[in-house]
Amino acid sequence: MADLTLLTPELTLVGTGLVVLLIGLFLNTNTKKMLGYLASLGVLASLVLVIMSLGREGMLFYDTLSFDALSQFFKLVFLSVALLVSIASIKYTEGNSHTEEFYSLMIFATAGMMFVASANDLMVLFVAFELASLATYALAGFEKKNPISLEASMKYFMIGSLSAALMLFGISFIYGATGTTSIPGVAENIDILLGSPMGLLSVILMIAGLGFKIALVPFHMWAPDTYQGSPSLVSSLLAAGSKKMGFVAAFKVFMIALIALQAEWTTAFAVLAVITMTLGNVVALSQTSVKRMLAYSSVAQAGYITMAFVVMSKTALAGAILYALSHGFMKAGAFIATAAVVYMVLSEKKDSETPDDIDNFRGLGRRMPVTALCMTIFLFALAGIPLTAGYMSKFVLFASTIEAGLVWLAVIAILNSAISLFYYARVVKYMYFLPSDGEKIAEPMPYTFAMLIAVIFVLAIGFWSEPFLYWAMEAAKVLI
Amino acid sequence: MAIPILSLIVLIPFLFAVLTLFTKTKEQARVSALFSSVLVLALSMFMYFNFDSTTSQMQFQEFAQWVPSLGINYQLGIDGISMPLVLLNAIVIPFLILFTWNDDKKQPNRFYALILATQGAVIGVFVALDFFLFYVFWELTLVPLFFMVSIWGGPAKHKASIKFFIYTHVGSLVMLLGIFGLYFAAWGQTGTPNMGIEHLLSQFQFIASGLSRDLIFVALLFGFLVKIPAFPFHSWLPDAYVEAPTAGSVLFVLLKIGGYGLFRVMLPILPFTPSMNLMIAIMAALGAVSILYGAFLALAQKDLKRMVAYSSVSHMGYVTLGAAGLVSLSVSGAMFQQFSHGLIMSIMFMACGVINNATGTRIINELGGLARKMPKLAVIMMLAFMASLGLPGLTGFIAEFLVLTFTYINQPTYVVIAILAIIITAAYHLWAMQRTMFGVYNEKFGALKDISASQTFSMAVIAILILYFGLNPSPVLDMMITNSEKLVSLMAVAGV
Amino acid sequence: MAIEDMAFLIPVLPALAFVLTFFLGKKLPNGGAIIPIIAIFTSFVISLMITLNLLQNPEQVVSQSYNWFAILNVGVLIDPLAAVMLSMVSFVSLLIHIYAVGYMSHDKAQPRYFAETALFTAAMLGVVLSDNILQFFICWELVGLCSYLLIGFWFEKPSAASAAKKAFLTTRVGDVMFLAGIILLFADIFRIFNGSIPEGVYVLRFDEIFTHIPEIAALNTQIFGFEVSHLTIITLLFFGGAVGKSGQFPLHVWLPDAMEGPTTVSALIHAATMVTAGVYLVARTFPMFLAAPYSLLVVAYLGAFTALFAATMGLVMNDIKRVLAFSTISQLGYMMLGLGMGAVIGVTAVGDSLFHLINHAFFKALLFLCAGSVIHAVGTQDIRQMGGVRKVMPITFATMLIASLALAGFGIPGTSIGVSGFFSKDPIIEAAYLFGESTENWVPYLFSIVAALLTSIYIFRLIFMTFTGKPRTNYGGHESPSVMTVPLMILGVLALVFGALTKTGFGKFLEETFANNFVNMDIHALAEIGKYHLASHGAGSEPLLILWMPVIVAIAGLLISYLIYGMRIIDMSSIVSRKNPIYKLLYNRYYQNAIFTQFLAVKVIYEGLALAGRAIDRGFDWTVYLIGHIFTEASDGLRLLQTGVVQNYATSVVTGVSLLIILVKLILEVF
Amino acid sequence: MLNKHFTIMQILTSVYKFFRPRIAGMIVAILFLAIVIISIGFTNWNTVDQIPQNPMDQSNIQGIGMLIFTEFVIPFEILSIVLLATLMGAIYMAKGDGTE
Amino acid sequence: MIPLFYYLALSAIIFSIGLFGFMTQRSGIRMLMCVELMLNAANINLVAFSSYNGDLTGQVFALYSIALAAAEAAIGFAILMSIYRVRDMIDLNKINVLRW
Repeated sequence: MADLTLLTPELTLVGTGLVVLLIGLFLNTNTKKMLGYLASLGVLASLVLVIMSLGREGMLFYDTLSFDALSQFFKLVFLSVALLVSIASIKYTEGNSHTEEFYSLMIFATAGMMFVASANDLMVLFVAFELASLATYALAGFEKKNPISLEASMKYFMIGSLSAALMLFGISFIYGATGTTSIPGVAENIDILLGSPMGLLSVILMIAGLGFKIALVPFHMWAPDTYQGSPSLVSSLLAAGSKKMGFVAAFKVFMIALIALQAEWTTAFAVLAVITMTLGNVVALSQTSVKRMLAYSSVAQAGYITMAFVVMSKTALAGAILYALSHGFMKAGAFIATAAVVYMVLSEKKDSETPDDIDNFRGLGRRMPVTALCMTIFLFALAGIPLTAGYMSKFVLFASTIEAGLVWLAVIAILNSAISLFYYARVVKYMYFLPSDGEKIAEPMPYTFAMLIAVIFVLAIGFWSEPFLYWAMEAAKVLI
Repeated sequence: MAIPILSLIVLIPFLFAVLTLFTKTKEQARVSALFSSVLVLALSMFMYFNFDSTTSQMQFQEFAQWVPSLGINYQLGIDGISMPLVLLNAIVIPFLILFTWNDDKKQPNRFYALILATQGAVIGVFVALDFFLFYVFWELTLVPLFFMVSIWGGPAKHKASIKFFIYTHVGSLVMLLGIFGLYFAAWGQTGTPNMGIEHLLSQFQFIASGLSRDLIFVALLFGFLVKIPAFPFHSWLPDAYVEAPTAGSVLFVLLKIGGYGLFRVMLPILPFTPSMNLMIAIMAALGAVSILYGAFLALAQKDLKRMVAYSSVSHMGYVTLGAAGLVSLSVSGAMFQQFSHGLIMSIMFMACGVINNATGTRIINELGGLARKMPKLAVIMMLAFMASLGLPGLTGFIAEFLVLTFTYINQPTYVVIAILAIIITAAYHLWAMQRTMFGVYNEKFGALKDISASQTFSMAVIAILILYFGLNPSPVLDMMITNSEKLVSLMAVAGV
Repeated sequence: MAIEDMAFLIPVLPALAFVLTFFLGKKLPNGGAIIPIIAIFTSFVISLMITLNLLQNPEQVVSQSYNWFAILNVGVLIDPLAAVMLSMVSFVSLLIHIYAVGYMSHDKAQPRYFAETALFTAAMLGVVLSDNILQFFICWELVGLCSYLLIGFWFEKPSAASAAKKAFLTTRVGDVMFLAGIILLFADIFRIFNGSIPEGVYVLRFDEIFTHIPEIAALNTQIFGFEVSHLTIITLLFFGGAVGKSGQFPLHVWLPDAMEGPTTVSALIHAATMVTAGVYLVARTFPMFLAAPYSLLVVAYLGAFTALFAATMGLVMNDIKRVLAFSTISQLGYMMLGLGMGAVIGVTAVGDSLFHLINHAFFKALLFLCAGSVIHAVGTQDIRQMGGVRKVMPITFATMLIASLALAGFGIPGTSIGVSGFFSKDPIIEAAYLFGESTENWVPYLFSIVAALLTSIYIFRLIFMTFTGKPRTNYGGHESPSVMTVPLMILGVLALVFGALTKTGFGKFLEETFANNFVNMDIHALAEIGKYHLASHGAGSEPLLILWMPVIVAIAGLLISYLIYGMRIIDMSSIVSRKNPIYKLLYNRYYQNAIFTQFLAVKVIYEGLALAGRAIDRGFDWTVYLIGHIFTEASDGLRLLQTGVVQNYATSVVTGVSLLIILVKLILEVF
Repeated sequence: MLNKHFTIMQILTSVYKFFRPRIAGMIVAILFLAIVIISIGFTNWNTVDQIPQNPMDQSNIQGIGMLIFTEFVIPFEILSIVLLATLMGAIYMAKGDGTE
Repeated sequence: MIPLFYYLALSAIIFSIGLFGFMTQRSGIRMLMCVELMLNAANINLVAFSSYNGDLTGQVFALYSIALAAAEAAIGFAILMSIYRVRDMIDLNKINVLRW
């Protein structure tokens, strides 16, 4: 049995979740604020442990968990997002008597994502996947008196269970054909799938199951509704965190287990990537809800990352992995900024139906200067303006398509990237160029703090990309 | 060189941009901005006087590893192609800040910060020797200008700024594809990644596939042509130039990165492009058509600023045409045209701004007789107009003469087209002059005041530079010639 | 020799004067007129000294060259041709500056006026002493700029602003041709040097160009199926420039309008100096013309035609300055004709033409200054409103009469008696006769002799209508101050005697230019290349009638004028009416305005091309927006897919799975 | 017994009425089914010849138990968290607010 | 002995029925039932394969999957309850405030 210390980040996290839950029982509504700090500290501790474990490798529990550069990198993504969200949530959950539920659900969801990142067995993968899903179903409906939040939760749940069923169905076929659920084991016993139509079927079923999390068109339809309807911070977790879980699962399932069926899934992903980025970007153009716009943008970004499955080179994977990290920070940041705006709107007008409408962003540059500046950086990063994380990862990812000679794919991606600039710039326009009669607002500290952390990382990845790129490359080496 | 002077020149504007952003009053903002720009001017003058214009080598080089795993380095250097353009920026920006000294702009701290940021980014493009860095600065130029147009622009600013932003972004992205192609092709050949511009350009000829070479060339060319802009990719320009505030228009004018790309990137790889002759013909044709087309369009405009914007299209045609001339002096002429155009158009846009502020209109027909009330402006504007229409003794003529004469040697047909445009060019300038400055004074404007001392000073200095470099172009032309001879000698190596 | 080293000062001094006057003029009396006057006076002295030196030592041509940039140079070349011009330009300019002190004394913008005229003088002197064609062109353009500024001096008058623009634009057409010629010339020499021009060789220097004439002449291009020598193309393009600047048909349209400027400007720029720059250009590059087939013939025909054409319009003008303007065009036509006659008399033509140029400068400047004096006093330019001015302005009348006689060319052939115009115009007409004799082509001669008749008629019409008879309107005239009349008298003397004094020396002196000075070339060999057959004998040996013919027509013209306008014996009212188509044609100046301005400029260029261009540009713009529109429309459409009903989402998922399977299967099967 | 209205026609009609608004779902589901069936049918499943019929060990409980606590202990542990999270989530969602 | 195909076909059919129901039913409860159908179809597969492969992994998986299905149902019902509390109905096709 190898080094159990590798598991400490997960254990710390789950422990934090339990502690938060327990302590919460003994606190009244006013003192529950400390749970937020506690949870943040726990996530931070876990994050530090993961960073310390970078570079270590190992297999645990009969090879059902593997710890390698890929898993650690993605854990980093999940924990960073969780950290941002938990910090920002300190404000969001203020005065709520269910703070402990919120935090422990969030932490368990994050733990689920981390287990997915380490999964080396389809069973682990599926169960952990479900953990992340089930915890977030409740989170999405956290505002249980808000019909919109409930609707978001319901849609998320319905499509989520359908996808789970599809994935389980797919896993059952893979298991049937290979006789094992171990991911490397599947790769070794792939013969039957390779020679039969079942191969394609199971590939597509797995794509459908994972594509739900990734929000690939046409499995994306829940995403805009849920991202729009859920509390912004939960959207942040979904878009920035659980989407990446879909990617890491997909990396494992396709690039390790089903690598022999490369022809099938490359083709499928090529089609999906093109449709996804195009539809996401095009539909985002006409959105007036910023969260919904970010949701579609997130769909589009998923399309970009999916290109890595088409290109299938080390650079492409490194680019995709780096993109996952960057997107985590950018999207989380953007949603947190939106959350700040929503908070502002709701504190002015209690019963606002569309607090995230783009009209509420008018004059934000004056009303909430820090939020607006951070939002601008996130949006430009999402658009791929240089010296941001978004540019750096787009640079590597798009470059890899050219490297592989897939000029058509690069052209489509580039054109999409150009379109996307339109809707990002539109928000910037609202924030800075359109007047508003609102007053200047004291910006809520936790939101601002979380955004600033995200900004620092967005810029750091853009400026000082080497270490991030190095780890992304290391992670990519695990797959190829 | 112990002092990293190029880094300073690039970073000082950015640093001061941040600093300026946090100033509270207009006074602080403008002083901070002026200080920064004067510092940059001093540094670039220092660099200029230590510059060896007899060599085409990169000078003041700086090197630091940045992202080694992708071969991306922080690599700066300057040579005869970039020096004049850096100088142009360094010279005009302080006077631009002086020009806006007494303007009542809202949010002056942001305004000056954006000016400085643009300066830093543009200079960065000129001195970057790494494609990654080059592209970073290239894109960074967009952002401050986008804000500039959107916040302080004219009535249609939102449409114009978004259009400009996205249009040129598309061009840049296509260029980026070309860079990727070049990068990976070179990576494949040498086995190590390297984003160095010179390295990649020298590897271009070894790319085995002719189609790849053509595609890379076309992608890069497209990016640059959009930015120059050459016909038919010019339609972002009039709106952006017109809607921008005066300072923004001037910054646009100083944005000579498209033409710079032609010399830095396109010409060295041109001889190794399989369909070289076609490419040359395309460049020459687009250049010549831009000249003629821009001139006709300028003639048709009713808005003074729009006319100047189209005249800019026309003038930038000389850059493309001269680059396609492939004679060292035609290429130098094209480079000189960039320099000259920057100076001339700065004054032109400043004059447009002054007129607009004073009278509240830019419609040419509504103006008239301004020379009586604004004699100083009239004199400076006359000089700028004359320089713009290519009057000898001013910079515009030197550039146009070199381009036309030496391009004729290789591309006679296109030069004939361009020559026809000269008359039209004269026509719209003179006609506009007649209708704005001359004729009966439109009394509804009341008692106009002439331009202020700071405006006069800044415009006059640039005007004097136009005259000086028109009479004595050697200080900047010599280094251009040195470099263009090297560029052209590449053609000879390739057996062209 | 020291004086040669000061040659560069000739244009530099007035240029400095320009700067000083421009900035300091306001603080000095008379708009700082004294600065340019001193500067030009110094220039004149230097020019004169150099000229005198050249007269004694014809081989001491001033030739200095300095590198400007790249392979271009700036330099000074003063050979006899340039020396004569320099002296004349600086002298006339000096006089007119002095005159202007009086003439402009009421104008508030005096400093600007003197600054601009100083700049003009500098530029004009620069044209003259250029040693290379590019510098020539540069100064040539600056001259045009000054002309533009000065025509538009009273810029608040819309007509002046418009005339200035028209002048600049029209000459610009010629300038572009000139520039094209330079470019072609350069390209050819570049080709001759095989693309590598040796260090220190300035290919645009006149001597360098002339050295390569045979090689350039050997280059041919097919144009419309004809083999045309490059030299012909180049020289014709140069001539195009000259046509623009010197107001030859069809680019003469700007010159009459240019009279919107102050009269002193008309005298200086549009009579004496700038308009002759075209003639000077052809004279300067005469060896090239001589070696270029057909070029000289074109020059000759166009010159002769212009001489006649302009004279016809001069007949009917009522504006005193316009009459003189058409007269100038007509006389410039003579000069061109004179140069064109090089086809038969070789390099002598340069002497003839330049002689007329100098004389014309004197008497035409005088005419304008007198006219200015009259306008200054009378306050109108319309000769129909004048009459009887002689009585109030005797000095002006006397000098103007002298100038008119000089213009008409009175004198006695075979003797030294005659006004200056006589000695210079007659040789040209005689050369035209010689041309007719040797080529059986009498058109130039015919035109020139008819033009001479018309010249006499219109100038005396002017004299009679202005100075004789009774005042037709109420004007309170007075003689001009002495600062104005003294220059008139100086010019009057020169107009009277200059021709007689220099008629033999002048031609010889100028022939030195090409004979043995800065470039040694064989005129006959050049003419051989140009396929011109030079006459074996010079002019002067024609039949007596031919010798007398110009004088006879001049006298005839005087008589006709006198009968009509002096005695009013013949009633003109039936002719001078709008119903007479010929009169109407002439009065409307052959409808040039309609053709050039209304039709060509407004309809074709502006409305036709420019506005059409704008429509096309809208098309480009529209395309850009269309692309954006397609996306937003698509966005509006595609977002409707998102119905909000969760069952539909499920359907989409399952459909997606099924279709994806089928699609991937198909793709894998097909590829 | 046999209602005369209850004919084959009527059965078909009611079936039609049931499916008409669901025709799209029907088609998609059948398409999916067809694909799955075809895929299953065209696959040569690598199966043991006979299901192990060991009379001594009819029960596989022990094997399953062994697996759960050896190889698949991690999913089991994660499942515990899942159940905890679900419990918490479900209770939170389902619980009415005490104040109401 | 029953061929494997029969099990698989049964599971496919059940799964498709689940899909069909899921796509066409309006009531949230019924949709949850359809999800159960699908999950159990997959369980049939797992167990069948497990038996035919002579390997217990599938059965373990099926056990876990049953547990997960229960958890899912719990969460699902909790969400539906909340919806019912807020909107007084669980016709999910009428809940489409979030769209476009």
